[in-house]
Amino acid sequence: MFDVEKIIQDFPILNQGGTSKPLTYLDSTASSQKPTAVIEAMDTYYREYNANVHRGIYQISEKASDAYEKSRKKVGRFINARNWREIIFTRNATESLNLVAYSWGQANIKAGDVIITTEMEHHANLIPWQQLAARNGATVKYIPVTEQGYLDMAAFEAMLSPEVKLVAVTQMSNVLGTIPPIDDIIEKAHAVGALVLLDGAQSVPHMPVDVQALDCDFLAFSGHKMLGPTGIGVLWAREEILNAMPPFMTGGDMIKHVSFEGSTWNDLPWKFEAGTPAIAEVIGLGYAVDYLNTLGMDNIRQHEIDIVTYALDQLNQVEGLRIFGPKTPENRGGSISFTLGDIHPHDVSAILDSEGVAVRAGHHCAMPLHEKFGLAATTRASFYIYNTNSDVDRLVIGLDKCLNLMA
Amino acid sequence: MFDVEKIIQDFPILNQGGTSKPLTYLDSTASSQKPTAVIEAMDTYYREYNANVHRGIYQISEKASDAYEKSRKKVGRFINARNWREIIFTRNATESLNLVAYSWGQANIKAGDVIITTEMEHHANLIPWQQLAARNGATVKYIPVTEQGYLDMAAFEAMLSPEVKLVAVTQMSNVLGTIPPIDDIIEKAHAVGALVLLDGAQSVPHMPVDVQALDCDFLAFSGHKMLGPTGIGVLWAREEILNAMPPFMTGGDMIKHVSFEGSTWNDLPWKFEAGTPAIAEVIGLGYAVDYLNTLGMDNIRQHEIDIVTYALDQLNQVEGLRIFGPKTPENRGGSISFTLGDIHPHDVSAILDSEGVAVRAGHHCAMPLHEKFGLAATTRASFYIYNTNSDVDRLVIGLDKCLNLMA
Amino acid sequence: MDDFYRENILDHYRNPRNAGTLEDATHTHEENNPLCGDVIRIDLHVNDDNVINEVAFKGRGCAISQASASMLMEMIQGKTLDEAKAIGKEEILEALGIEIGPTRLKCALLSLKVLKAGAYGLSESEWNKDDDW
Amino acid sequence: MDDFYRENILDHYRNPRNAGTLEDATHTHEENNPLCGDVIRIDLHVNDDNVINEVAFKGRGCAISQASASMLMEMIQGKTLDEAKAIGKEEILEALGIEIGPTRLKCALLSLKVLKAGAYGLSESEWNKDDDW
Ligand SMILES: Cc1ncc(COP(=O)(O)O)c(C=O)c1O
Ligand SMILES: Cc1ncc(COP(=O)(O)O)c(C=O)c1O
Repeated sequence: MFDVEKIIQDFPILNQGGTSKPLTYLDSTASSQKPTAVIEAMDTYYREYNANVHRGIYQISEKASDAYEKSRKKVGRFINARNWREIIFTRNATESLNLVAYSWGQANIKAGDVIITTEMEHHANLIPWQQLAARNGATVKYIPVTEQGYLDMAAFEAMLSPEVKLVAVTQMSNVLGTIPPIDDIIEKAHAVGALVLLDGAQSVPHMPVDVQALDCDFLAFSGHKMLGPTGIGVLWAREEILNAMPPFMTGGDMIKHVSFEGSTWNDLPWKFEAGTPAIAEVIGLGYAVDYLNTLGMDNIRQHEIDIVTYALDQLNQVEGLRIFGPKTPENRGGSISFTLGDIHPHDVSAILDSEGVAVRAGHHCAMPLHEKFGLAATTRASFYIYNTNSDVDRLVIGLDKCLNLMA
Repeated sequence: MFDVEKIIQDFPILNQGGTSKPLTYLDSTASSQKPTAVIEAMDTYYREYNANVHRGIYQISEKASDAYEKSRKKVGRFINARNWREIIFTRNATESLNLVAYSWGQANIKAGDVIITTEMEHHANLIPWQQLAARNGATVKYIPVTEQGYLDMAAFEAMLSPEVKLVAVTQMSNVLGTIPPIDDIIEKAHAVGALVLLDGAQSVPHMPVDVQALDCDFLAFSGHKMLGPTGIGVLWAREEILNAMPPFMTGGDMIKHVSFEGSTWNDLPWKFEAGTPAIAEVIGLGYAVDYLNTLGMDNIRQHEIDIVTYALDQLNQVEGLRIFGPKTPENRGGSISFTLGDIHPHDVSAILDSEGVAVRAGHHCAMPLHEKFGLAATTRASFYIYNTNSDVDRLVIGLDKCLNLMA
Repeated sequence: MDDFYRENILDHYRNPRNAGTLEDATHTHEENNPLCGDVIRIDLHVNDDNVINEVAFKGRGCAISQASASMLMEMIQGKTLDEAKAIGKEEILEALGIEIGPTRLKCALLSLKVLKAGAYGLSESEWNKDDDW
Repeated sequence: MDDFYRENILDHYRNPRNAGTLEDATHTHEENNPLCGDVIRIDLHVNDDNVINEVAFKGRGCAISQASASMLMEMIQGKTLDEAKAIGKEEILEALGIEIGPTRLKCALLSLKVLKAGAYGLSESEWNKDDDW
């Protein structure tokens, strides 16, 4: 059922490759590769039924509208939304988070309010709240991260008060891999009347996510990290919350009535989708969801636990290598960030690249977390459905070359 | 040089088609079709060098970054920007306009200020200013449209005063086709110290646009209307203006430094591009610009004047057909909106569709303009590089069928 | 074309049944389709036995929206409110007898929306329930 | 790999020339590369004849940024300010002797940026002028 060798066949880049050596792609946390089905779905749209959606009364436009809205339903069912009206298409997780900060935030965050987030957030789930708080006189508090890469839950509990209006937390760290105790966080946040936003940019591609079971209030994620195209992201929120929110961007398609005196807004979800949407990209994302469903999110999660188990074991044997984040595969996703002695991560990454191994080097859009650990940068290897233990082996061989060359 | 039959060969949809009858596509004002070169450029990205941009130190990411930034230069040169830092990638023209309204608008529009726009704007160049004015206590004034579809320039001059901070006007109406006297508008607006924003969603695809010659301050347009993919738009603005503007969305890639206390912003243009951008779409847009350059924008404009001349002539002979907007091809673009007796535009469009002719019916995101003309909807046929006089003939035959069936 | 604009649709469009308004309506509601400007107003008179004994509609719009309103009027007249409430999307589409894409579906169902959301006093999420997925 | 990390780069990286700071600097400036956290500080002493007679740099970062800074120090030492200002991107890349992609280009040119934007007092748009297209 979960046959990695067969999966690899579905990804053109892993077969033909754009590099001089065969590609060991260990940067899916930044962006995943795309299966043929996704690429071809977009191709077919452009070649056969390209047209603007929603307002065209002709065959190809009807077909495009239909495909566009079908994708919305696929995405909605994928995270177990209550209905398709709760799915808003954006450019990326970053826009989803900014949409909440501008629309819900401006309407609901007042002077004296508190927004809680964590020290391990991606900048996308950090700066929008800093900006919102600065605009409205609110305060941002950060749940500390322990040396082992876990959230300090006692500190979180101490922050809770009726002033807390929002808890915005990642469901899986893109640096440490940490999977925080989300159920607990949601329960405690709701107990003081705060809403909970989950940054699902890493969780949704890599593990089963059920918004009804979680009972969260907002979920943001990106298509390009889950086998889908670039240029498409998703915001899910509970229908009542979305209904009460003012629009974010305004323009075509999001209106009921417009006059020189003012305007009224369209129903959900279109109220939040101003202008011509990313039609091909939405259709492509629908096919990505189909592909993930065929594999099964439980199986994907298990595959990643297996490969992370092997990787942690192998990496621990590399001289001078220090891994950040949880050491137990059950508590973490497939992103493994590390340092290799004093060798700068840029050099590690460049040397690995010359061996055909693609990893990421830098602060991974989590500068405050890196500063907390006293680092400017780490090297990050991350795994997905098409990676195997032999990719780990190639990584380790490359790291040995780094040591030989630079030490 | 400009050989329509050869151009048609480059557009898969016009050859294989997704409709039961061969497609006469007369809805390019809503969204253009895409040439093979654009579709294949995105395909190649996904199949050969798909990776996140800007931060990856490995071959495919370097290649993707390079292609992404090369596209920016292509787009910048296409509109004769001063440099590539003036080109900001957004989702669509709508987001470009909202970016200006949120970022520049919040910083510069105060109580008592005036924003001038026109009665013929697309909702995307109307509602953002209404919302901005409502937030900040400013006023929006609308340059009236005459019965013939021209702007009332005397009324515009009467509106000018030192309180006017922005004049936001379309460079080509998507309903009436009107090309307003932009040079005159810019000169008079600048004379009272106002900035000028051009909605180039229709002009940039259809005629030469040179921002330095125009001396405008902002220009917004969409990729999908100019042979490019969905999910990509452009904001151009003068570098000094962009430098002075606060960021719009915040998150990854748009920062210099982030700490728990606050953040500093990246240089232009990245300050305005938060999160993973629409990489494939930006690359596709670059190829669309290449294609347009090969044809030559002057030639494209001339082709459209020719076809509009023929179309106006033929349509005038259809019983009960009333055309809105200028009757002289030199003063208008390729969008022709009309009513056909009392027949509802939806019915016109549906009957034309059954003949393989794709037109648009509705208010074309210009409700106030339609209400001014006492209409709920019009039918719109629009022309682009791949249309010929025989497409006009098929339209006219279809309209005759409408009359037979519905009258 | 001949398929799409079938004779029965054109007939209802040209000669709408129960066109107009009621002076003694017990239920009145109007909705428009923001995407195309179609408007439909429906007046009902429901008697003490909960029977819809008088109906009227007034509207402006395309053949599909007007014909389907006219057909819907014929369907509900003489029915009890409860019987009428059971009429859904499927019955309307069957009466029209043509395949309808997502955009025109809104035209075809506008009169039903007026009836459900307005005259029956159901909230959008209630009458849309079957449409959650 | 052996291509990318050529012996001369590794040599400058392991044994940087003119590492440190100057007590009597006439020009001091520091810049960082926000994308990777590389930092370079350059101190110059320019004498009355406008000759750069002392140079020093201090930094933290990858082999490319540190080696190119070390190479740049060698290039400008003993030159007049005007001569030094003529040194551009091409000279640095030639000294490194490898092909560099757009991301690492920022590392390779960080020291030049410090010099131009800081020590020479040029504004970003001035020293970037050749980079407009
Ligand atoms: C004149 C004009 N402005 C703005 C827009 C909005 O473009 P988009 O929907 O691509 O954001 C359009 C296209 O519909 C248009 O024709
Ligand atoms: C945890 C997390 N949140 C948010 C983002 C932002 O995603 P995007 O760049 O697609 O908006 C990312 C990806 O970089 C991420 O890993």
